Parts: sequence; C-alpha cells; structure tokens
Amino acid sequence: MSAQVEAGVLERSAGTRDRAFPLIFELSKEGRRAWSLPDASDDAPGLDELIPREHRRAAPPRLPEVSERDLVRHFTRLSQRNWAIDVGAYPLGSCTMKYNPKVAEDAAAMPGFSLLHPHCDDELAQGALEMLGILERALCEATGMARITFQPAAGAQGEMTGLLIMRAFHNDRGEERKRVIIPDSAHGTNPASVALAGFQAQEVPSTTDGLVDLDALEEVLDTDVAGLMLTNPNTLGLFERDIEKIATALHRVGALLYYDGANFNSIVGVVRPGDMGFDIVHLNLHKTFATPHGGGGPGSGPLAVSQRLERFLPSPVLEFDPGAETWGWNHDRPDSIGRIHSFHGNFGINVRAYAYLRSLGPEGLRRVAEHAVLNANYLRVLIQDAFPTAYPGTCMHEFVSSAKSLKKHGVRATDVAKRLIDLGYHPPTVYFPLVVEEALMVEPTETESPETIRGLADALVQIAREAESDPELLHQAPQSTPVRRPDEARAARDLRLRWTPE
Amino acid sequence: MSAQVEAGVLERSAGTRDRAFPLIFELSKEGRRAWSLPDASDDAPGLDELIPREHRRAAPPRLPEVSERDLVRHFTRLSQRNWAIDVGAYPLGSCTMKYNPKVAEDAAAMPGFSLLHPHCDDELAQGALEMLGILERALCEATGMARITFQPAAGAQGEMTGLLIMRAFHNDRGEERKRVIIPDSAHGTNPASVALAGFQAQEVPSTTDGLVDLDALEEVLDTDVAGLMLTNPNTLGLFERDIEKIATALHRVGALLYYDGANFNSIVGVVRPGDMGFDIVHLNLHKTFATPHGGGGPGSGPLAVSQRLERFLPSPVLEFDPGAETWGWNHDRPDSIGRIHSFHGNFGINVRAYAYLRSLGPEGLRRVAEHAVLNANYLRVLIQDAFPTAYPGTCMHEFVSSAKSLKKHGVRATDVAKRLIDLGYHPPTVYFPLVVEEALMVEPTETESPETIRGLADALVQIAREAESDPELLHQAPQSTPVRRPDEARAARDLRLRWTPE
Amino acid sequence: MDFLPHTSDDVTEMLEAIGLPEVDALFDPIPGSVRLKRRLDVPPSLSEPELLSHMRDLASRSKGAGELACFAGGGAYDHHVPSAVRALASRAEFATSYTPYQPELSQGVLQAVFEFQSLICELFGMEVANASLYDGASALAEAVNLAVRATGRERVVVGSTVNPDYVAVLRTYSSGLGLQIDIVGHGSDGAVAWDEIDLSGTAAVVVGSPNVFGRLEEVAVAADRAHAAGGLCICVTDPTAMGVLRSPGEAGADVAVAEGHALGNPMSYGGPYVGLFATKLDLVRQVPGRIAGETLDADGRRAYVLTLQAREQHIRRAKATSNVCTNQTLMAIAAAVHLSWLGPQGLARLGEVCIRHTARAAARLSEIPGCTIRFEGPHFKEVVLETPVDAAKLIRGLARRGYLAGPPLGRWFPELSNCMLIAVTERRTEDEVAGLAEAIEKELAER
Amino acid sequence: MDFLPHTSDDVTEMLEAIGLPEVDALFDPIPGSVRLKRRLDVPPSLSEPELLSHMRDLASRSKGAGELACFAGGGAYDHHVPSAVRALASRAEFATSYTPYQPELSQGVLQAVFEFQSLICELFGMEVANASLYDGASALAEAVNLAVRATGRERVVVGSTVNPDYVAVLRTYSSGLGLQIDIVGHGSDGAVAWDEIDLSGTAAVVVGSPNVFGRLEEVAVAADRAHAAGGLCICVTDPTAMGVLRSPGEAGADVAVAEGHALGNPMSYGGPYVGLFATKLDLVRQVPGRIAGETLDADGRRAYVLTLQAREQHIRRAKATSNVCTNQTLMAIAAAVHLSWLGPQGLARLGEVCIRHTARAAARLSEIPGCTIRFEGPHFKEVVLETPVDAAKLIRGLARRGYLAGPPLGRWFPELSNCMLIAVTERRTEDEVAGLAEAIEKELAER
Ligand SMILES: Cc1ncc(COP(=O)(O)O)c(C=O)c1O
Ligand SMILES: Cc1ncc(COP(=O)(O)O)c(C=O)c1O
Repeated sequence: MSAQVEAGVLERSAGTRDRAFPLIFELSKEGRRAWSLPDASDDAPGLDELIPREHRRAAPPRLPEVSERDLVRHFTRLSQRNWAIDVGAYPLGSCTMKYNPKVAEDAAAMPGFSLLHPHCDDELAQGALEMLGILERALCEATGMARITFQPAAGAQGEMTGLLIMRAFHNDRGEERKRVIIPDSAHGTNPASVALAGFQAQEVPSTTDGLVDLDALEEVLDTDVAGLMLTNPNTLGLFERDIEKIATALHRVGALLYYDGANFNSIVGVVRPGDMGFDIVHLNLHKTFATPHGGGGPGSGPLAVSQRLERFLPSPVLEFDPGAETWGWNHDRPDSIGRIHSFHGNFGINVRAYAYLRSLGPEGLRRVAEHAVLNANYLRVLIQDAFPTAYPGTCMHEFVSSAKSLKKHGVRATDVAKRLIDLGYHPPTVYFPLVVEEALMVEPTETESPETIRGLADALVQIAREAESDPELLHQAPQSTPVRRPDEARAARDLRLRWTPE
Repeated sequence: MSAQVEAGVLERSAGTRDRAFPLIFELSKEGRRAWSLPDASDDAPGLDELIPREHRRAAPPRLPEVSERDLVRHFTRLSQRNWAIDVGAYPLGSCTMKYNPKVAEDAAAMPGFSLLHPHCDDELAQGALEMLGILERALCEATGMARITFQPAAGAQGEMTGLLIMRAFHNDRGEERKRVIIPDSAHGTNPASVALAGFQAQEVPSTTDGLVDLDALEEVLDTDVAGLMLTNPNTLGLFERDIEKIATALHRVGALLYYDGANFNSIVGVVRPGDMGFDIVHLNLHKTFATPHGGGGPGSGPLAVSQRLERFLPSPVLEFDPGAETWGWNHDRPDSIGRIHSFHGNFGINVRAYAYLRSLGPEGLRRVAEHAVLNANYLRVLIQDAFPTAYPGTCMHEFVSSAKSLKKHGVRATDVAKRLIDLGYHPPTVYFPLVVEEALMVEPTETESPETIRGLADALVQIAREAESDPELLHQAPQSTPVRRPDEARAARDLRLRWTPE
Repeated sequence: MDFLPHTSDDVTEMLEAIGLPEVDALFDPIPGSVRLKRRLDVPPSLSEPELLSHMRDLASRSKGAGELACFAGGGAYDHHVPSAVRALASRAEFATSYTPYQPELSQGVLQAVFEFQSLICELFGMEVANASLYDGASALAEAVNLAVRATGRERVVVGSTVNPDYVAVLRTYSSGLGLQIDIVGHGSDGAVAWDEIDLSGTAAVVVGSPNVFGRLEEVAVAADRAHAAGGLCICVTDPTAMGVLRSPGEAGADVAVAEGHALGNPMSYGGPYVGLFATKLDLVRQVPGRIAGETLDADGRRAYVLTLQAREQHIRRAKATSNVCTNQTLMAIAAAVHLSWLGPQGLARLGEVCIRHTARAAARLSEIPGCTIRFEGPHFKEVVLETPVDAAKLIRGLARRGYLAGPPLGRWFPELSNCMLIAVTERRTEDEVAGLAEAIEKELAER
Repeated sequence: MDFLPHTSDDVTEMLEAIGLPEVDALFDPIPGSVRLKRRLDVPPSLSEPELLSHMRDLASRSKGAGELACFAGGGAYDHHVPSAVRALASRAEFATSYTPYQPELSQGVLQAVFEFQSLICELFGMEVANASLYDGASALAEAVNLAVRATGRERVVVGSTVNPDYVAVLRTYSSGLGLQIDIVGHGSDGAVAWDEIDLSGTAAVVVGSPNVFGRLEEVAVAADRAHAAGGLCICVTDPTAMGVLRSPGEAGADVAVAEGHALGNPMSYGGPYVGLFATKLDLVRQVPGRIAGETLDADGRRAYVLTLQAREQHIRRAKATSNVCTNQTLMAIAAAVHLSWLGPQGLARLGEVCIRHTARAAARLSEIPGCTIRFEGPHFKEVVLETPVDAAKLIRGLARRGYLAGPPLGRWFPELSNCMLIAVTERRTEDEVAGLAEAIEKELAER
C-alpha cells in the first residue's frame, strides 16, 4: 500500500489509473500522531471526578492516526486531483465561476476580521461593522433596494428568507396567500424554497422564445398569489424584456416580485432590480462578487428588500448612531421574521466581496456586466454551427446550446462534456435547464480571455466533428483523468456513504 | 496555443506529453495587466524635470503582459509539475530533505518578523534579537562551540567564513599557511570554498573502509597546513571513528579542524563537534533544522567557533546588555574578518529553525538523530542484496550503494533512478560521491515512515529484477512525467539560457 | 482594479465576430425605460496597496482574539487552528474549485467530503452524514424538518437549554410550515428534567448536550422517552467533546447536529462556519443536502460521486428534502483535515484539557466575592458565572482590561441578566485565567 | 512535538530487521570517549499552540512596517508585495521542493528559474543571468571575482557611493585572494566623477546607480573609461528602477548586480533576499552559480535542465567559478512572479511613483528649518536628509512617533553623522509624508 501512498507524481500520469488513491483511514497506524496540544495541568481536577461514567465515551471514535507528514501529503495530492478556477476555466452555466482575486484572501485573513468573536460587544467590532455598513449601502445602490440582511449563508437561504418576508408582508395585511409562481426554467432552489416556506409552487411555461408567457401568467394571477420568483436575465440567458408588464401584473393583484440574483453578474451597473419593479432581491456574492466557492461552498446570499418590507427583515439589523458615530446591532425588531443564521451570516465571505467591490469601483462593476455578456456572445457565435443555441439572438451572460443534433451519431451531451475534459477544459452545465433537450448551458464569465474562449470553441467544434467521424472516442472519454465515468447508478444502489473498517 | 494554456488537468495526464507547456512570455498580450498600483499624484514634480534624458530608459524591458488570472494559472500549474517534500519523499543522500513543519511558516510570517526593516534601531527589534540570542545559545550547546554568526546564507558561505577565520587566526600569529586538507569524498563546496579563501586544497584518500587514511593524513601534515575540513559522519555515511587521533594530529601542527555540518542531523544530541575536537562548525539549518529548501534555496549556514576564534567572527555580533536587559548589535570588532552578508543573514529561515528547535526540545532533537540513523539502516538492509553498500556495516544517517552489478545488463545508475520515478519515488543521489562506482547515495531522513521506506525498498528490488528481465523498460523510463530524459549535452552545446522573442 | 483580461483590440475583434457595433449594443434586449442612466454611486476603485491599507485600517478597529484573551463562548470558541490544517484547507485547488458536478475533475473534493462524512459519523456514533450545512442552527432546523417528514407529526419539544439563537432560527424556518415548537424549561441545575416531560405526539425531542450553559444533559433519557412516544431524538452537541464524552449515537439519539467551526476554522465573526449533520442509515433518504458516495469507475477503479441526488432540489425541486444547494464544503474539508490531525488521542486530549481547565477556572472565579458558578453538575468547556452586577456592563469593562468574556445571558434569559458565559479552551493559560479573575475583581471593586 | 512517524512497534520491528538490540546500538561506531553523556541543555519542547503564543510574543516585541510608516532605506525597502505573488511563491510544490537534480520531477522549478533569468536579462539589458545568489553584496563580490578571472588583473576600483556594507562584504570575500580594492570618493553632488579617475590596470570598475544616496551616476562614463583601460564595468543597481531608468546594459556595463528582495519578498529583517546577477554572453563560462537552460527531451519536447554545470563546485571543485550551492531560488521564483505581475507598464508606474513622490517628499522635508537635502541631482527612491542634530538619536525619536527612517549615515560616512536616508516607496501616502515632516519638526523643537 505504501507504494500507492507515495505515488505523488503519478497523480499527473497514466500510471495512477491502475492504483487506488488511499483514504486517510487507510494510512492510519496506531500510535502515530500529527496533533500537538498542551497537557492538562496536574493541579486541575481529574476527569473522573468531573464527568460521571455514564457521560463518558465508551468506544473512542476510529479517527485515523497519521503523522503531520502523512496528513500534508495526503491532502496536497488530493488537492492535485481537482480542477479549480486557479487551474482552468469553469464555463458552467448558471454558476458564474469567475476568477477569485487573491487580495480578498489576504483581507479576510486579517486578525481583526478572522479572529473576531461573533458575540463580542459592538464596541469591539466597529471596523467590521463599518465594513458591513458600506457594503450594505453599495449593494442597496446596485440593486435599487432599501435595506439588506447579511444573515443568509447562500442564495437558497436568501430565497427562504425572502419568501418568509413575503409571507409576513401578506399576513401583516391579514391575508393568507398560498401560491408562489415560478417559470418552468427556474433553478431547483426556487421551488424548494417555496415549499419550505409553506407555499405552493406553481410553474408557468416559457414561450417558444424562452421568456415568461405573459398570457399564461395573467391566467394564474389572482389574490391567492403571494409572489413571483424570477431571475432576469433568466436561466436561458435571455433578458425578460416584458419585465415591467410582469411587475405591473403582479402588483395589480397585490403580489410581490422576487429577484433571484444568481444572474446579477450580467446586469450590475446596467439595470437595477428595483427599477424593474422587484420588491425582494437576493445576491449570490460567491458568484457576482467573486468569492471562492470552496468546492461547493461557502457562499453568501444577502437579501435586500424595498422600503415597505424593511421591518420584516431578520433580526438583528445593522444601524449607525450618528450621535455616537458608532455602528451597532439592533435586536428590537417586533415585526421581524426572526433569525435565519446562528450569527451574522458568512462574514468572512462578505469581507472578500467587500474587497472585490472596493477594488472594482463603479466603472469596474459595469465593465463586469459588459464583458460577461461580451464573452458569452463571442463564444455563442463561435460554436453556433456546431451547437446551435436553443433560442435565437443575442444572449446575456450565458446561453443554452443543444447537442441534440449529435444524437443521430449516438452521441449525448455527456459524451461531449467528457471529451471536452480530454481536450483540457471543464465542461459546461449539461441537462439543465430541463426545458432544453440535450442542453449545454455555457457561461464563460468576464474574467476569461478571448484566447481561452477561442480554445474552448475550437475544442467544441472539434468534438462536433469527432461525433461524426469517431463517436467511440467520445464514448470512451475521458482518458486523461484519475477516474473515468464513475458508476452513479451503482453509487445510489449499493450505498457506501462512509468509510468502515474491513 | 490557448488550448495548451488551458490544459491544466493534463498536467496529470498522458495528454500533456504531446504539448509544450507555455512560457509566461508566450501568454503575453499587449495591454493586459495584473498590476495594480496607486497613481503618482499630480502635485508631484514630473519625471521629465526630475530625470535627464540620458538617464531615462530607451526601450522598455519586454516583460510579459498578463492578467492576474493568467499569472495565477501559469504558476499554479507550473508548481504542479514539480516534486516536493509535501508530495513525496526525497531520499537524496547528503541533502537531508526532511518534512518541513507548517507551524514554522506561520511563525516566520508574523508581521513582527516579516515586516521588520534590517536597518531599524535595535530598540525596535528586541523580540527578533532575543530569538536569535536563544537560538545562538542552543546551537552553541548542540555543537559544543562558544559563539555563532548568523550572517552566512548557506553552508558554502559558512565554509568561506570559517576558512577566512582560519586564515585570520594564523595571520594573527604571524603565520601564512597555504594548504587546507580535505578527504577525497568531500562535497564540492569544500574545495571550492578553500580556493575562494585563497588556500590550496589538498585531497587525502579514503581507506578501503571509507574513512580518512590516517597515515596518508600524517604524511601531508606540516606547519604549512592551515586546517582540515571534515564532515562526520562523512559523505559515505560512516562515522570517522579516529576523529580524536585526527584532531590531535591537526592540532599538533597548529592547524585547525573544520566541521562541515551538512551531516549534523545524524549526531545531534549524541555527540558534539566541539567534543570531537573541532574548532569551527557550520550548520545547514535547511537540512538539520527542517527549513523549506525552496527548489534550491534559501538556506541558512550559521558558523560557530570555539572561544579562541571568537574575536575573528564577522561583524557585527549579537550581545546582551544585562544592565539595560536589552539585545544589540556590536560593530566594534577590530579583529573581525568583516562582513559576509548585506544584513543579518537569512533571518526568516532562522525564525523557522528556531520554531523547529523550540518544538522538538532536547529529547526531540536526539530522537531526530536516532530515527535518521534507524531509517537509513532499515533501508540499507532491505536493499542489501539488490544494491550492496559500498562499505560494510552499520551506517549513520545515509549510505552509499552501488549499481555496478547491473552494468552487465547494460543498466546504469541513471536508469535505476529514472525507473524509480515511474514507481512513484524521487531517486536518491546518483554518481556522488565520486569515489564509488555507479553510486546510489541514499538518505531517507527521520521523517519518513517505515511504510515509505519499505515501499522504496520494494521498488528498488523490483528494479534490480527488471534490470535482468527487461532492461529496455529501464532505459525508456520515466514514462509518467511531463518530460523524459532531457538532453543535457544539447543544453550545454546549443545555449538557450533565456527567452528571446521569435 | 478590475480583473478583466480584455484589451481594447480584444473587444473590437470580438464585437466584429458577434456582429455588433459597440459594447452597449449587447444590452439592446433591455428596455431603455428600466436601464440605469447614471454611474452606480459606490466608492471609487482602489489600487491593491490602497485597498490593503484600507482593509488593515478597518481590521485594526476590530479587536478579536488576537488582542484579547478570549474566554467568550455561546457557540463560537477560540480553539487552536493547526498550521497544517490552515495550509492544506487553503490550497487553491480546494478553495477555488466549484461544486463537483464532473467527478473526473473533482476526485479531490469528493474524496475529502467522503472522508469528512466518515469522520463525522465516527465522531457522533452515526451511520450517515451529509457534506455539510450552513451552520449549527440551520442544521437543527433541517433535522426537525427531517423528523417531521419521517414521523408525519408537527409537534417539536425543545429544551430551553438549547442555544436560544438556534431555537430562534428553528422558529423562523418552521414558521412557514406551521410547526408547533414547545419549549420545556430547565431546573436549578441548568438541565432539563427529561423524565418529567410530556412527549405525546412529538415528531422530535431536541436536547442540547453540552447545552448552552456548557452543562451535560441526560440525552439517553430524552432519547428513550422520545422513542417511547414514537418520536425521534435530535441531539445538539459539540464535536470537540467527542473524544471524552458519550456520543449522541451511544446515547441513542437519532440525529446529531452541531456547529463545526471549531474544527479548523477561525471565529471570523460567526461565519463561514459549518453545520454538522449525521443520522441513522434508515433515515438516509430524508437527509438534506449533498452526500458523497463511493463507487467504481468504468475501469473498475474506486471513485467518488455525489449520490442520492433524487433527494435534492435540482432533481426533486418542490419535493426536495431541503432547498440547500451551496453549502460549506471548504469548512468541511478543513474539519476533515483537523480531525485527521487530531486522531483519537488528540481529540481525547482536547476534550480533557477543556473539561479540566474549565473546572479549574470555575473554581478560581467562584472565589471572587459575590461571584458564583450558577449551575452545578458536569460541564464541558464553558460555565455560567453569576456576578453581583449587570453582566453586559461588566463584559465591556473586562474588554478594556484585555479579556473577552460572555455573551451576557440577559438577552436569552432575562432572569440571568447578571450572568455571563465563560469558556476555557485549550488555548487559555493558567496566567490568563488568573488575569481574568483579577480583572473581574478590579471591575467589581470600581462599582 | 517532534515530527517523527515511528511508533514503538515500528522501532522494534525495524531494529529486528537490522539485527540490532536497541536504538543506542546504532551509534556503536561513535567512540564512547566523545559521546555526549547528558541531555542537551536547550529549552524544553513546546506544543504547537504554546509555540505560536511564544512566537507571537517575540514578534510583538519587534516593531516593523506593520506598525510604523516605513521611510527607511539603505538597501531594504517597504515595497508592496502583491497578494497573488505571495500566494503563488508560497505554493508548497515550490517552497518544499529540493534542488532540481531530476529534471523530470522538477520542470516547475526549472521553468520558473528559466523565466526568472529571462526577466532579469530584460530588466538589466543583459544576455545571461544566473538562478540567483545570496544577496546584493555577495552578487557584487562574485561579479568582482568574475572580472578578476576574465581580465587576469587584481585591482578593483569601487565608488565610495556603492553601499558600504556591500563593499565590506567585497573586502571580506577578496581578502583571501588578496585583491586590491581602491575606493574613489564622491563629489559634493553625492556622485563619483568617473571621468577623472585613474583606471589603469583595473579588472573592474564598480559603480552604483542609483547609489547609496539614492542618486543616479554616470554609468556610461564609468563603462567607457573602464573599457578604455581594458577592464570591465560592474553596475550595482535597483531592479525597481528599470521601468524608467536606463539599464546597466544600455549604459554599457558588463555586469549588473542588485539586491532583488523588493521583487515580491518581504523585508524580513534583511533576509532571505536574492542576489541578482546578469552579464554578457561572452562571459557566460565565468558566471557563478546555477543556470537553467532550455533543451529537448527524449521525445523532442521542450524541457528545462540545470546547465553549464562544469562551472560549478560539484563538478569543477577547487576550480569552480564560485563555491555557491544552495542559493535563493524561492525568492527568485517570487521575483519572477512579481515581474510578470508588473509587466512593463506596472514597472514603469512603480518607478515613476517612487521618483516623483520621493522628490515631493524631499521638497517638503527641506522646508523644515535646519533640514536640507544633502545632495543635488537626479534621485530614484531615496534621498539624504541633513538635519541639525545627531541623526541616530533623531531616528529613535521618530520611531516613538510612529515613523521609521534611516539608516543614519554616520556609521558609513563619519562626516554625515547628522544625515539620514529617507526612502519613499509606492506604499507611502501624502499624509504619511506630512506626518513624518511634523514628527521631525516636533523632535527638533524638543532639542
Ligand atoms: C439561478 C440560481 N438560483 C439560485 C441558486 C442557489 O444559490 P446558492 O447555491 O447560493 O444557494 C443558484 C445556484 O447555482 C442559481 O444558479
Ligand atoms: C556535505 C555538504 N557540505 C556542504 C554543502 C553545501 O551547503 P549549502 O548547499 O547550504 O551551501 C552540502 C549541501 O548539499 C553538503 O551536502
């Protein structure tokens, strides 16, 4: 086994493929240690007199016993088995994986931020609170909203928060509205959050050109509708140009309009949700504001609301005392929906988003939107013939192509994705949104260069050709990775969700 | 080309092998930038009025123009094309590449150390100076010496410093000694330093059992000999058991004994150079004291001397004022050989060595020597049949095996080394020391586990078998790396020592 | 400084390829009527050196555990973050990677998450753990939703000694679903008398141990009674205690949830933290969030994938077990590295030092005239110190003397407005405890 | 905490395999007479948290640019280290790798070094650079040795305005070889009048520009006269100036040497720094230290190796061009990343800001009654401020007011004991300059 353990360079080689990369548990040897902690001092009372038998652990947890060297090699190599934005592009539609500036990491690591205790007196947190205050003002300006809560740890929690505020708003007016409308192209978190907030999700179909069907919408609108959740540009990368009509229609029946900020990247500085008529907005700072996504998290999903909804925000809210010139948390919020996070949300991520905001400034923020849309359209036209977009015309920051024309060669979207890996690219999002057959959803983001985009386009065009000439090549892909097409059915059938000793 | 640029995952794959990894210059595009610096303020006088034409640069340097994203991807991937102690073992004889504790990195990064200006008043550097003071005392205790200078940036500079002190010592007694004796197994820096210090290097042969030939030594000893440079255990991993006789012989003719500390790792806490009769000692803190070697440097080569040589040490020296209870640099050193470094040596490395010292304590330091020798002997016996050691018996921290028995199959030490790479191990030092034919010089160090050592031994034994059964496999190795057997003759013939625009 | 690679030539070239005259034309689909006609009114761009000075200035006006000896608790603690853990978890390949949708390019994250799940199961004596949730509070809320789905009941009984901010989040989460949350009070010993509570018709019993007062509770009793009533037992616990204290699994709990930040993640003013969630295998299809699973690849090699996705929002949409998508994977990876650094011995040492040093500190502090430890009985790493004065004011005074204590308990328990939490981690030295005691004495003397 | 993986079972098993009864037997080859019979008298082992507290305590008793506005110069400067540069240069694969003896496993370091060499050549207008030397001073000493070998002469003429600590190192290095080092003085303008110096029989002329006073010198004149005398011209310069100022190569120098720490490496109390060394191709076989070269591998792929090793100590031994082995590769990699981060525009901006802000600061400081800028003429990023009092004392006073200045020039130039260096990098703001001026005024007022 040790030969495997030492097979570092093989991570980069054909060689590894024949060997299993060990689990940390498989490196364990009794008595080995990486830990280094002070002793309990002798003059402190003993465990036995302090903790009764029945509260003591019977069998110690079977954690691995490894040296620091083992630990470091294991996780260093594990990291080398992973793609990352620092390694290459992630043109995943709907994900907005842009480059994460390093300066933001240094900012978040400063002791004044990273070692701050969440229960410390406001007096001790003035710098942190001022930072949040400036960030709130800037995000309100960018969204056209009145106030923000930073408690939501991610977009989905922001949605949940927004929907509960929606509920509180209607209840406050003595109404019990039951339904929330979402387009059929909506992201899964939308309907899930709707259900979790105790509403019924009602889907409205898209028109053939990928937009909300106004008539269909009008039909379902009544005073039982609490609101509509929309991301604009929508998940197809198209701007809902009837947004004003939609807003009017919603407001006419007393419903609220919720903006899913996952696609905010494409309009920041160009158009504000508030000006489109939205009442509630969540932002995914880990998308638009470039914070590292850590292999699936953390994120930060601050929720912004218009003036009339402010009093329903989660408690506490941040306030500035002009007299004392100090910042502080106000817990006295009788109409609040309550708390949504143990503390103040993903503060460390908000520090990074703040550093990004201050680095870009107003012009930089607008250029983000411009170049995100520029990159998407450039890629769109470069692959148009090989992978026609599902909907015609200029797209915003992303677009949805279809691989269905390759079906006749027995090639699926997955095959395209896996082959792309061998050509050195991370694939786009596949099979989403569900409304498009064999969907390839592509979002290059603004931080990728034209060279990268042309390289990706060349690879995709080459693959379309290979689909005809050599479909098997695609079915066998990828050939360049530590593993190839893991069996997901098997994983779900024969459950192995944790290591267990043989 | 962009396809190559984006070929990150391929670093780990067969794929890359067909592609050239780009130079940073090849990613350059005019007008692209990673830099971010403040503007010169308008109210400051202009360049033209400040700097006359003839002092201005004519043609700007052709540095690459890349985005921060380009920069990060390029160097991240470049790093993934490199072996490191965090990836696997480095059993390089004479190099002592042990695990580098992470805690030392955090210590060295503390602002009080990393942002300290070398010319600041001693008053501002008290913590740093106290650290050096404790480190000096501990290293003097471990070597049996009286005082230390931290100026030498590496072992070779320590050697140079020690030899100049040797010269100063003799000059001070009105003598002009010309020769310094070194064993034929000595490391190249020894004779090179001897020459640079203005002495003649005189080699003495080793006996058939790999030790200094006492008679040969006696023969060359006279009052023209300034000193002898020795590393003990020597470069063959053998302890010079006649060290006392050697010391007496040297001192009898008024010569000094210099200890090359590169192998100190194997005796720390067990025997002290001072107690063996050495007068001058350099330590390679980047070896024995586990500081990261950075791909070839930095190191730190503090030089320790006995009482009678103290006044010759480089200036300034560190002193504690018991009255004021402060540390300070004393520049008033009339007999000093002078300065050897711009400032105080590789301070940041000394901080790491100090952290290592404080982490291990006296027992830990002795265990280092014990386990270094234990590991070396364990590996030695495991491969004894396949690769017999050049000299019999127990070795210290390293040993020299020979691959000459494989010559009959047309297999050289290089082939063994390259094949080892495909089996997941960094090869040992080959063709050094020069006194052993087809030398494989192996030093596992104490931080490698028995599993690692067995794995390495299994690989070596397998290779010895393969040398018989399939020598071609060895000649074609390595197959698992981004490049294979670069042509060194061509590199030295057709010189390409820098990028130049096509 | 923006981070855009485009040169002006690039832009021209690209616009040509697209067939548009100018960048603004890209936004033609957006009706002019809603467009922003001005520049955003946000602070101007800063260069990197200016930005870092500004951030340093802000950071210098926040005083954390770097400057104060931190005895503060209440859900966040000043534990040692090992250098190796920080170095490994911050590797760019982990930090800047996205959700592992393509397993071939994500074995690093997927295996690390699988190891995390395995370690958490070991810790809590459970059979399945997910890839992390937002924090301890949302983990509790998700556990309650799981119990509600599993039992078809809507009543939840929660001990008053469960961190009140967690309970607040639970209330918020459950408000939409209209669950009935019954809080049961604690006795003078700071623990709930679980054998006396009516649990009929409950979906779940929520017991905290160590509880918000740092005191251990009778999880086994709560679990037995919950099961007798046909409900589940959810235990809110502390991973750093698991080397010494009985695990929720050993005590019979069905779900273990906890805040996991102490495993390798700094306090960072309350986030990003990591919600730990583990339960029994028979409940696996009710588990919220991502789960990594082991399988074989096309060539028969061991491989890891995201599995049982039919539970999740992107497949099941409105019927998903939870709405969580982005979670706290990077913190989970840090926790996996930290637990591997600790091993069973290190974890036991950590727990022992916390318990014994907390007890010693409690003894010292109760010597202060007018101060007592409010609750008797076994504690883990924090205790409630009752003082003769308003705790919030006292805490402010202590901060000025270099000691961070609290939180004051008045906001959570009006009757405890003179009380505050004192937490003692492995990082606190004997001198610091003595210093804290003196600081309290001085503060009281001045009142 | 030691970092040894061996369990006691391991040790027993290994000893058995070796055939020894106990660990001590491993040391049998060492005569008992010299063995240490006791434990080393060094401080006891500390656990990681204790060690870090101890280091923090030491660090807190050293005040660097973190706490003081740093106007200090004299060879080390408070330049901005970009976050990306730190992040990349500290990648474990670079930091914990060894000398690239096996090119197949070292393409990362080898290519980075090749890029470094290329960047340094561009910077200085030279044709070949090595993989780094210890620091600026040893780079100068090695350059002189190169000139001595190349010309067969032993006289070296050095400007008095070359950093005196570099000259001290040069003297030490050359003492063994018995070279003749002639120092030539500077004029009232702080520069050497190179056209008036007798250079007959010199191996090399050493000119500093920017010199130790921050002033530019007539490198071209020095080079012409050196060449006329059959010697070489060695220019000691500053890489951060190369975006704006004429390069040594453009001025006709044969060797350019410099301290390179300002390229991505922190001040760190003077080390680890990096000695930059570049020269002309016809001198390549005299170059000290490692050199990376480009070649092709067995399959015709571009690859990098260490080359021209016949110059080096491990091959040529006593006849090597230098004794250097371990160098400062990691700092060189940081410099390569930093120069790539800057690009030509960034480097030009850096130089312009230093020059213009230094001039502005000089103007402000010379308004202080009794203070003047000692030397006229073009300066780069530092100037000599002459004050009415002892500069060393004044500097101590300024430190107490939050400003780091100096070094005082008395140690180097007795006649300048009232003078100190004031350096202004891109990190210094207008407010800080104003603050420094006020601090000086206050200090002078109190005397
Ligand atoms: C359109 C959309 N809405 C909502 C979300 C959920 O946000 P989060 O993952 O931050 O919870 C996403 C995330 O991918 C998304 O793309
Ligand atoms: C035996 C010996 N002596 C001297 C040296 C030179 O030390 P440094 O590389 O630190 O200059 C080494 C380095 O490998 C060595 O092994």
